Amino acid sequence: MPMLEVKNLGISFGGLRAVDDFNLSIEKGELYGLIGPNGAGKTTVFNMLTGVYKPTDGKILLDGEDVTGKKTIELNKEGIARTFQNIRLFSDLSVLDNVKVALHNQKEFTYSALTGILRLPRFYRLEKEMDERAMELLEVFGLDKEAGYKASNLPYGKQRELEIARAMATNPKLLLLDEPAAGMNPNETQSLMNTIRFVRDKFNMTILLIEHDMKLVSGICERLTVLNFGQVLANGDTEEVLKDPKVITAYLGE
Amino acid sequence: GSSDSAATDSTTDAADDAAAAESGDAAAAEGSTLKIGGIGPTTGSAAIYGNAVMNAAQMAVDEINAAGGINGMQIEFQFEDDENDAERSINAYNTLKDWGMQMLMGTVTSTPCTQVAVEAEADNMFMLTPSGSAVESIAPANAFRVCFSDPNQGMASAQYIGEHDLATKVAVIYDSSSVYSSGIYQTFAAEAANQGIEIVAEGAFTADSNTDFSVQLQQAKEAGAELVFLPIYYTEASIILTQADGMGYDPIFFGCDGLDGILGVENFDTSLAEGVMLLTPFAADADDEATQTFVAAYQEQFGDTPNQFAADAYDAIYIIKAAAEQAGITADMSVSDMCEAMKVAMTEITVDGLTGAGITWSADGEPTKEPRAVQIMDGVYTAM
Amino acid sequence: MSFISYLLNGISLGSVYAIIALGYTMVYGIAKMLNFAHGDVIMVGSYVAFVAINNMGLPIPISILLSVIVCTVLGVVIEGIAYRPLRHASKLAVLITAIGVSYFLQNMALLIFGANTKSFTSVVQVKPLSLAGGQLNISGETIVTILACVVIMIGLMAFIKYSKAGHAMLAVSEDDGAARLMGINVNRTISLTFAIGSALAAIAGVLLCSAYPSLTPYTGSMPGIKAFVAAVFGGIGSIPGAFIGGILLGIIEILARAYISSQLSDAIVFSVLIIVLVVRPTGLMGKEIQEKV
Amino acid sequence: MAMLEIKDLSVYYGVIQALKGISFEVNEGEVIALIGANGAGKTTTLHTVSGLIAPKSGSVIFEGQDITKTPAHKIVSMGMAHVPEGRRVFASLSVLQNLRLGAYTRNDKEEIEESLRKVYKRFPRLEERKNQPAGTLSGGEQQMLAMGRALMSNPRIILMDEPSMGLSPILVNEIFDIIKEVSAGGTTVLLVEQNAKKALSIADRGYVLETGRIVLEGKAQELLNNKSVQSAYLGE
Amino acid sequence: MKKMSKTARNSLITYGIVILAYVGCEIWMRFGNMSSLMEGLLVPLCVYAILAVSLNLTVGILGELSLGHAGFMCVGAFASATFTKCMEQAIPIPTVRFIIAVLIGVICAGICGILVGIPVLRLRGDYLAIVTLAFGEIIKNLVNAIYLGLDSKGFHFSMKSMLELNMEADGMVVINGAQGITGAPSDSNFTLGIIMLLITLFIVLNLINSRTGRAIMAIRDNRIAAESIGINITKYKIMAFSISAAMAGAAGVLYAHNLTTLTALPKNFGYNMSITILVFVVLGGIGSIRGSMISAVILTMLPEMLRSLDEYRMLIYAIVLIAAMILTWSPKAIELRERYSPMKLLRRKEKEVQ
Ligand SMILES: Nc1ncnc2c1ncn2[C@@H]1O[C@H](COP(=O)(O)OP(=O)(O)OP(=O)(O)O)[C@@H](O)[C@H]1O
Ligand SMILES: Nc1ncnc2c1ncn2[C@@H]1O[C@H](COP(=O)(O)OP(=O)(O)OP(=O)(O)O)[C@@H](O)[C@H]1O
Ligand SMILES: [Mg+2]
Ligand SMILES: [Mg+2]
Repeated sequence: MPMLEVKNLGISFGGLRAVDDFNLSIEKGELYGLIGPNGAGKTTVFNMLTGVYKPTDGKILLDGEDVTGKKTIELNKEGIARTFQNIRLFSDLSVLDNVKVALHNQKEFTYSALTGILRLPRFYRLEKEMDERAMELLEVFGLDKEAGYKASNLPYGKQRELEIARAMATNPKLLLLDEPAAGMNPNETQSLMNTIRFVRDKFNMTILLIEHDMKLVSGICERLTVLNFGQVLANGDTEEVLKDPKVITAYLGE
Repeated sequence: GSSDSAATDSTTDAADDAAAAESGDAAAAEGSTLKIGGIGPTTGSAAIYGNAVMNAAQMAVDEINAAGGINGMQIEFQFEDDENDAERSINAYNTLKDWGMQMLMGTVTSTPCTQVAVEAEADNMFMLTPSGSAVESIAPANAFRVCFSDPNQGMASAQYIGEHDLATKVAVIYDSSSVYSSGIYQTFAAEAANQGIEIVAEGAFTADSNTDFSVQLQQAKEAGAELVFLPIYYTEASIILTQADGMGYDPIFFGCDGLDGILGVENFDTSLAEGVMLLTPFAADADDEATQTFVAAYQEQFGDTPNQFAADAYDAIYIIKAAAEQAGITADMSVSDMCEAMKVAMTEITVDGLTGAGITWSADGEPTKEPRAVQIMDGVYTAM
Repeated sequence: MSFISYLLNGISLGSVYAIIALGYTMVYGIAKMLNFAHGDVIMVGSYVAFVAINNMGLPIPISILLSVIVCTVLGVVIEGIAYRPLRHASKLAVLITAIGVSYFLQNMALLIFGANTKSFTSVVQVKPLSLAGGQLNISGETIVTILACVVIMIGLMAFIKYSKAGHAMLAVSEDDGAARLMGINVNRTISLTFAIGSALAAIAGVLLCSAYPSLTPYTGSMPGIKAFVAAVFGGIGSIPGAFIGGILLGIIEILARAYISSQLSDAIVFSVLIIVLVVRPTGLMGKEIQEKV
Repeated sequence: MAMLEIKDLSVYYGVIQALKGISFEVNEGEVIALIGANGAGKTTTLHTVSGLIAPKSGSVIFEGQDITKTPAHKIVSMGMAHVPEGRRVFASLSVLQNLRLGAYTRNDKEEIEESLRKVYKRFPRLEERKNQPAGTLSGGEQQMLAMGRALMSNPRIILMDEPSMGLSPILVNEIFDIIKEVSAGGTTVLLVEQNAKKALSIADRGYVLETGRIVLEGKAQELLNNKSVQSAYLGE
Repeated sequence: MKKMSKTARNSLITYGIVILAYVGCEIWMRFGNMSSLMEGLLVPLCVYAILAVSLNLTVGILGELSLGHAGFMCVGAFASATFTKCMEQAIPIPTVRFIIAVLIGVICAGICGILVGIPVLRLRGDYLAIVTLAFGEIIKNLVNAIYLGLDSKGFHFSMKSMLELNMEADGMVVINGAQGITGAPSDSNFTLGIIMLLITLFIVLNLINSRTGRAIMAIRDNRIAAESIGINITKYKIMAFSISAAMAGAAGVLYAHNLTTLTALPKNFGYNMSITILVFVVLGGIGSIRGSMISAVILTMLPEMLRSLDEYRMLIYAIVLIAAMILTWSPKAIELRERYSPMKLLRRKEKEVQ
C-alpha cells in the first residue's frame, strides 16, 4: 500500500482550474519530486495535501486512510508536515523554541496549561526532555550552535533548514518541502541535499519536494511527477522523466 | 503680618488683648490662614461644572480675604481636578490633604462626591459640597450640601407641575447614564403618580448618544405629551430645543437646576428657549442686588455668565464663613475638632445666599430652602 | 408613518456618521493606521468655523473654507510631526501616538475655548423638505449632508481610480517600499491623504455641528468613535463601505432607540456590528484578501 | 566616465555593519553581475544605490550626479529602475494596475501603452492574468510581473535582485534571455544573483561580495574560470 | 538548560521588584511620612499594573489588539461588588469576603472572555480591535441599565428603572442603574493588591514560558505555520484571551473594592480606560511583562505628580505620550540610541533571545 495516494484531485479558484485530475502515489521511504513550470499548481497541491485549501474534487489517502477535506491541524496529526515556499518561521521565537513548539502534539511531551502555570515536576521533566529532543533535531541540521538565536536573525539558508527541522519535530510520516533550495547558492544546495538524504535515511521518512533546481532534483529524487497547467504531464523515474521531450519543452528548455 | 509681629501685638497692645479675649484667640489667628480645598472636574467632559465652581469659589474667597477673612484668618483656597471620576477624586482629596487642607468645599459632581465623603469621614474632615446632589453624596455626618438633592428636585418638579396643573400628559427625556439625571427622574416618576400626572413617554439617552434626540421627541410628540420634563444639563437641552423646533413640536419644557445656563450658551438662539420653565435656586437674570453684583463680578473676571454651579460654590464659601464664625474656628484647631464644631454650627446658622434666602441645614446635611420656579420670557428668567 | 419618520431621522444621523467615516476610511485605507485623532480634527474644524462666523463675522462659505484650510494644514502637520517618524514602527505605537494627538487636541481646545458649550449656527440655509402634508420633515442639514456625502464619496472614488495621485495612494497602501521604487513620493502621498482626510473632517465637523448644534472640546470624540465603527461596519478602507456603513449605523441606532430601548441603543448598535463582523469578517463591502500560502 | 559609480560605501543596520566600504562602477551598456553568499550585502548594495537606505559614508554617483542623498522616488525618474528581492508586487492590485504603476514617473500616454504591449509580448502569461490580483499569482508569475513593472518605467539602468529565484529552469533561461535583450536594447544592468554561473555567463564584468566587502572583481569570463569562485559559488 | 535558568531568573527579578516595592512602601508608610496621595495611590497602582500585565497577554503575547479590556474589568468589578454588597452582613470578615469576591469577578470576566472570544477571534487585526471596543461599550451600556434589588423575597431585576423592581419598602437596591453600586465596603488593601499582582505575574510569566505560551506566541508570529505544525489556533487564542479577561476581572474586583461607589462611566470603564491600559502596554514594551507593569505605575503617577500644572497637565500627558512613542519607536531615535548607547556592546548580544 502506498504511503500517500492522491486520486483525481482538483481545485478551482473562481474560474481558474488550478489543479485538475491530479494523481500521485508515493511509497514509504521514497524521495519524490514534484516539478513543473511556475504557476503549474505545485504549491496548490501541497496546500490541498495540508488542508490549507479544500479540494473541490478527488481523494487523498494517507496510509490507506481517506483524509480528504480534513483540516490542517488534523492532517498534521495524521502525519503530514511541510515547509513553505516563502519562509514562515516564528520569527520572534528562538531557534530552539521554533522546534520545541512543533513538539506540541507529541503525546510524550504533552502537559496541560495548568501544569505549566503551577510548575509541577512534570513540567520540568518534560521541558527538559523537549529541550533534548529539539537539540537532537537541530544537530541534524547543524543548527545546534544557533539554538539561542532569534529565528529571524538566522541567515537565509539556515532559516530554510530550520523550517525543515521544525516540520520534522511534528514527527511526520510524510514531509512536504516547497522549494527548499530556493535562494541558496550551489554549495548550500549541496549541503542541503545531503541533509535531506540523511533525514530520509535516518528517520526512514517519506519526502515529497517541489524544486526548480535541477541539480537537486536529479541528485536526490527517485521519482518525479511533472505538473503543467494543473495537470500531470509526466511521471516516473527521475532520469526518464527528465528526458521526456514534453517535459523538456514545457519545463526544462534547451 | 508675620508671626513675629503677631507675637509683639499680643504682648504689648492692651486693646488688642481685650479684643482677643472677645473673639477667642484672635491674636493667634491673626496672620494665620485657613486652608480650604476644592475638588471638581476641570478637564474632561464635565469640566464646565468644575470650572464654574472653581472660579466662583475663588471669587468668594478673594472677597472674604479682602474684607478681612474669617475670624481674622485669611483663606487659602486650592482646587484640584478629579475628571469626574471617583478614583481620581480620592487622589485629588489626598493631594489637598498633603497640602494641609482643613475643610473641603466639594466635590462638584455626585459620584466623586459620594466617594470623597467616605474618605473625608475617615479623617473627620468637614465638607460642604456645592452641587453633589445624589442622596449618598452627603451620607456621612461630616458632609453638607448647598444644592437640592436629586430626589428633592424630582419631587418638587412633579409637585409643581401637579399643583399648577401645567399638564397631565408628560414626557421625560433623561440621561440614563448620569447619576444626577436618573436620580431626579426616579423620584419624579414615583411622585408623578401621586400628582395625577401620566408619564406618556420616557426617552432615555446616554453620554455616548447625546447628540440626537429626534426619537425621544418624536415619541413624546406622538404620545401627545403637553409637557416635556428635562432633568438634564443645558448642553443636551440646547440640542433638544433646537430639534424640537425643527420638527415643529412645541410643548412646555420643564427642567431642573441643570437647565440653568442655557441662556448663557454662546451663540444659542435664545428664542428657542422661550417659555421653558425651570426649578432652580439661582437665576443669573434675577434682579436682586446680590445676584446682580455677583454676575457682574463674575462676568468681569471670567468672561462668561455664571451658572448655578458657580452660584452654589459662591454660596458655599460664604456658608463656610458663616459656620466657621459661628463655631469660632481658629486655624490651629485640628481638622477633626473643626469638623465637630462646624457640624454643630451648620445646624445653627441661617444664610441668605444667591441660591436661596434663609437657608438652614439639618444635621443630615440637607439644606432647607425654597425652590424657585422661573420661566424664560423675552430671553430672561421671570419668576413665576 | 412614524416608522418612515424614524427612518428619515436615522438617515439624517447616519449621513453625519457617513461623512466622518469617509475621512476615517480614507486615512485607514492608505496610511493603514487608525487615526484616533480624526474625531478631534472634526472638533477643531467646528471651532474654526464657529470663530469665523461668530467672532470674526465672516460669511459662511468663507468660514467653511477657512475651516477646511486650517484642518488640512493641521492634518498635514500632525502627520508630519507625530506619525511620519513612526512610519515603519509597530502599528500599536502609531495608534498610541494618534491617541496622544487626540488628547492633545482636546486639551488644547479646552485651554483655548474653555469647557463651555457653544451653540453652533447652522451653515445650511436649505429649507427643510416637508412631505406627506407636513407629517414628515427632512431638515436642510440632512439634505445637504447626504448630498455632500454622495458627492464626496463619488469624488474620492473617482480620484483614487483615475488620478495619478490616487494610484500612488493605492501603491503606498500596499507596500510603501515598492511604491518608492515606482518613483512615488511616499511622504507626499501620505501627506496628501491626510490633507484630504482632514479637509473632509472639517466639512464633517461643520455639518455635524449644524445638525447637532452644541460644540465643546469633546464634541468630536463620540461621533468619531461611532463613525469609526461605521467605517468598519461597511468594511474599513472601502469608500462606498463607509457611506453605507454610516447610513446603516444611523438607521439602526434610531430604530433601536425607537422600538427597542433608548437606554440600550448603543449596546444594540454595537451588537449588530459584532454580528455583522462575525458573519462577514471584513465588513459589508470590505474585500477579503486571502493570504497566498 | 562610468554611468554609475559607487565609492567607498558603508552601510549600517543599527550597529551591524552590512557594507564595509565597497567601491565599484558600472559603465553604460554593461551587464554587471554582483555575486556573493547569503548575507554578503548584495541586496543592501542595491537598496543603497536606489536610495531606499542611506549609507553612513561613501557616495553613489549616477551619470555624474551625486545621488547619495537623493530620495528613491527621484532616482526612479532619473532613469534607474529596481526589481526588488522578493518581488514586492502590489498584492491586492491587479497585474495591469501593477504594470501601470511601473510607469508612474512617465506621462506620455501613447508610449506607456507601447511599453505595455512590449511587456505583454515578453510575458504573455501576464496578459492572460492581467485582471488577477497580483498576490494570487504563482512565484514565477510574480517575478515576471516585477520585471515587467520595472521595464514600464523605461529605465536607462535597471537593478535586479535575484530575478531567477524560484523560477523554473525554462523561465530562468528566459529571464536571462530577457536580461540580455534588455541590455541589448541599450539598458545598463546591475544584476545580483545567487545563480552565479548563469549571471556571469551573460555579464560583462562581475564583482564578488563577501561579508560586506568586495573581494574579487574582473571580467565575467575570468571570474567564471577563477578557482576560488568556482569552489565557492559555482558548486564545482 | 542555560536558557531555562535565564527565563526563570528574569521572572524572579520581576517578582523581586514587586516584593521590594511592597516592603519599601510598607516601611515608608510605617516609619516615614508617606504622603496621603501616595498612600491613596497604592491600590490603584496594583490595579493598573494587573491590567497592564493582563492586557499584555493579549496584545504582546497573543498579538491581537484589544480595545475592550475595560469591559472585562467592568464585569469583574460589578459582579464582585454586587456580591460584596449583598454579603456584607452574612460574611463579616473582609478578607474572606474579598477572596470570594475575587473568585466571582475572575470567573464572570473569564466567562465573558470566552463568550466574546469564540465568535470574535476569527477576525483579524483591526477588526478584532473594533469588536473588542464594541464589546466594552456594550458592557458599559448594559451595566448602566441594570437595576437589581434585594429584599426578603429575594432578588428583583429590571433593565428599565428602579420603580419596576417592585421591591418591599425595606428592600436594598444593589445596583441602581447609572447610579451604580454605592455603600459597598471597601475590602481591599495594599497587601491584597500586591498579592493579586504577584499571582497575576506568576500566572502570566509561567504561562508564557511553557508549552501553552509557546503555542500562543507561535500563532502570533505566523498563524499559517502554527496551523501546519498542528496547533489549534482557536483553542489557544481563546485560552489566552479569556485568561487575560479573567485577570482584568481580578483588577476590576480590586478597583471596585477600593471605592465605595461604583459607577460605569466612559471615564472608568469605557474605551478611554481600555486605551489607557493599552498605552501602558505599548509604552512598557509590547510583550515585556515587567515593562508594562512599570509603565503602568509610572503613567498612573505621572498625572498626579503633574497636578501643580493644573490645566496644562493633560496637555503635557499627551505630549509625553507622543514623545515617548517617537523616542522609542522612530528609526532615527533607535539608531541614535543604538549608536551612542553605552550599552552598545551589550546590545549586540540581543541577537540572542533573552
Ligand atoms: N488563492 C488563490 N486564488 C486564485 N488563484 C490562485 C490561488 N492560489 C493559487 N492560484 C493560482 O493557481 C495557480 C497555481 O499556483 P501555485 O502557487 O500552485 O503554482 P506553483 O506551481 O507552486 O508555481 P511556482 O513554482 O511559481 O511556485 C497559479 O496560476 C496561481 O495564480
Ligand atoms: N533590515 C535589516 N536589519 C538588520 N540587519 C539586516 C537588515 N537587512 C539585512 N541585514 C543584514 O545585513 C547583511 C547583508 O544583508 P543583505 O540582505 O544585503 O544580503 P544579501 O547578500 O542580499 O543576501 P541574500 O542572498 O540572502 O539576499 C546580513 O548580515 C543581514 O543579516
Ligand atoms: Mg509554488
Ligand atoms: Mg539579497
